[in-house]
Amino acid sequence: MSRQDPAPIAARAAAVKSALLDKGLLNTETVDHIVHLGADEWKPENGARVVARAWTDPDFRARLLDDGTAACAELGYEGPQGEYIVAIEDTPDRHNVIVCTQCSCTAWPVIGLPTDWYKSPEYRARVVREPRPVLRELGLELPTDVAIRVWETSAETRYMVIPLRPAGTESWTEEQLSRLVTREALIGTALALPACG
Amino acid sequence: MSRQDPAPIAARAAAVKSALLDKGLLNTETVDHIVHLGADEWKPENGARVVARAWTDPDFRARLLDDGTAACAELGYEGPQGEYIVAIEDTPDRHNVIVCTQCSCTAWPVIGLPTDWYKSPEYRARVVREPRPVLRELGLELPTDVAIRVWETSAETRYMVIPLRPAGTESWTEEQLSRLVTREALIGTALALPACG
Amino acid sequence: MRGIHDLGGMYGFGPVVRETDEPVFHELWQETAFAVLMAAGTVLPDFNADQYRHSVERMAPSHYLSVHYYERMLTGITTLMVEQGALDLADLEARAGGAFPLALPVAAVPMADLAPQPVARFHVGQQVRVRQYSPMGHTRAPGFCRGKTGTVLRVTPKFSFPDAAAHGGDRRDEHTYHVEFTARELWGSDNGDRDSVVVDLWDSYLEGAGA
Amino acid sequence: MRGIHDLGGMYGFGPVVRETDEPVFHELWQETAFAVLMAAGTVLPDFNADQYRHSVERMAPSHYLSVHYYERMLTGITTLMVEQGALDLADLEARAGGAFPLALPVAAVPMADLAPQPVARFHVGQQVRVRQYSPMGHTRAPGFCRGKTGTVLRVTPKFSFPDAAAHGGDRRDEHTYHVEFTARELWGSDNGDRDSVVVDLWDSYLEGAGA
Repeated sequence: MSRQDPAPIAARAAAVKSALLDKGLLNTETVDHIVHLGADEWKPENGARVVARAWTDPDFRARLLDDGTAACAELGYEGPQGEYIVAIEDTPDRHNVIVCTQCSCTAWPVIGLPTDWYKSPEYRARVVREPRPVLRELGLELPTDVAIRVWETSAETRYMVIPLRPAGTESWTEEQLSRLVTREALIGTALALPACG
Repeated sequence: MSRQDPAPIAARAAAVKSALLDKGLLNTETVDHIVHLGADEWKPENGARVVARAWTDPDFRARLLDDGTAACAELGYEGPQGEYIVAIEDTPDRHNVIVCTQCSCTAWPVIGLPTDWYKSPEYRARVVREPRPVLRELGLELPTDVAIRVWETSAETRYMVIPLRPAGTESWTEEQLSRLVTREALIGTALALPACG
Repeated sequence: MRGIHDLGGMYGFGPVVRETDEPVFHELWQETAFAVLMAAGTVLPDFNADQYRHSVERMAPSHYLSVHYYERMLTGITTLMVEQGALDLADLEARAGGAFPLALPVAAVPMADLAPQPVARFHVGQQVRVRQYSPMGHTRAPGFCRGKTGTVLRVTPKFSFPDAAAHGGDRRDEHTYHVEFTARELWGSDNGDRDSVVVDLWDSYLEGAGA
Repeated sequence: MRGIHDLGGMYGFGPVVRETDEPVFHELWQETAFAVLMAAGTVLPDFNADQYRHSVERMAPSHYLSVHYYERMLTGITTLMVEQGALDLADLEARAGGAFPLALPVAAVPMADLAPQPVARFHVGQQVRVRQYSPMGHTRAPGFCRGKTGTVLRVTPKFSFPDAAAHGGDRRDEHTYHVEFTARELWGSDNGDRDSVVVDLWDSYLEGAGA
């Protein structure tokens, strides 16, 4: 192993890419396609549509709770890290929040690639031990009589949270409702947005 | 807190020193005296003399095992991190080795300020879990029938190891014997040097 | 005992900071790291996710903790490609114009001796305890729940057992369980019984806990 | 649960490297760090070693793990001097010509609720178990022995109880015990009973363990 200083990370990444390209083990079309999937196709808007459907269609909600993978696939959301999706439903008494303490596993097809705060050592270390202060730092103050269940993504299950449907949205369309569901609401570090926001 | 890059550590140390000097909270004579103690007075040669005395004087050995602090003080070795010294004696069946996993506590008056390998995360993390491979890396291959006791310096006891007296040293003087006892032998990552070295 | 990646419950970390309108990738090299990982299945004949996760976990702890997620990703996948002969470290360092720190080697004995459990031994509502095992290789029961007792909420289908998959052990599939532990059980008696953590655990990691 | 300083038994570290003919101090700033620590008792009216140890433990984990022992020392003691008003951070940063990263604040509730034990409750040869407590502040029972059962080898005189001393709790002195744990007990059944680790533990940390 070299004793010299590490090359900048951008140069290391470029080195791996160019070596794989030169050996014919990778091609630029593949790279572009993968990046397109990660940046554009897998996104929380997908999970938001799943939630909005569950809020408005009791049969779909039942199917989603019974077999999250199949229900998400009905809407076209499937793929890597979406092989075994379990949807967990908030209730007035219990709030759910997701973490992966050991790496950063996430249901890519419905939540998207995870953002930096979710991948940070701070979130991974702390949310299992002190969920209330962590949620508070992220802007969510829960009543003390609401229990918190933290779901640790330690195996192959990929979780998504079904947040409570906001009050005053009885007449809203599925499309309108889906705009209330953010990435953070799907993870459980936020509620769905209020109807009058 | 500043968002700028950290100043070099040497500049940070100089800043603290100059601020304390300017406020009259420190003076250079004190600094020089402390550094003198750390660099010149507290040293493994002290512990080596304690061991050599124990090897040659059965009454002293008994006092050392009974009250290490008092026995070391007999030879003039006392001071900070030497308030409660316990000497632990190797036997043909059991080898002893010292660590402080949580910081790097050491019996300064008889072993000296600890060296970098002793303070390294590698040593602190590994020697309690896999003492044999760690000792092997440091040059000490123990027979498999010798049990290892690792002493973790988690409270106020400061340990020193009394290694086995090397064969062939029956006629040696205390002064000669003390030259066989290294810092590593006092910690237990080495044996005393052999008589014909 | 735990590796540096096993962060759950470690205290001493500062606030969680959230960037507003965060992009998926902040820099081009992060896209590259992700693309290389996703292409690994075509580069490495026996690639699997557990082997990859462990190659990240094997990074020197100070390296692991001080760099971005995508640097860990690039380091982990490149380590596997070098170890398995698809890439050459000297060539990479020449291309990069500097050192390319990889992960450290796999431990001599990475797997704990956990008997295979092809049939689900536990059921919903049952009390189970996580074994107090301490492998030096890849495993997925977080340190914070080892030795703790919880309640099974769900039994999942069988999945590849990660300790074996990461370390070339005999392939095996086992059920996992969503096991709920109270905060009091995990963190001590000055915590409540209402807040809880659910951990997804393979059958081998568990034993029955009376009641 | 553990802080970053509680390294005992963490796996994934590389070889221990020993420098030959190592000097006590490698650089002048290391001497300075040591001198400032040793002078702390005259600078800070209520200085004690536990408060200092905890100020080092409070460093951001990535900072803690990536720097030299004497940088941790300087960071820890300077943090206390700034927090207690003896030094001013802005002044230090002006003098240093750059940022001066300090340790993070003390946790809101740093001490576990461990009843004082003024009288030695255990004796040589007795089996004891380390409590499964999980404070977020300073404590000295390493994570690797929590919940484990060992045998008392020695009872020491009373010493200041570190959790209280570090956090301004009521001053108390307690006996400590040299408690021997087998490797099998600590690291699992694929380890022997002959190798062992002796940990020096305050009375409050322990409970009787039958037998």
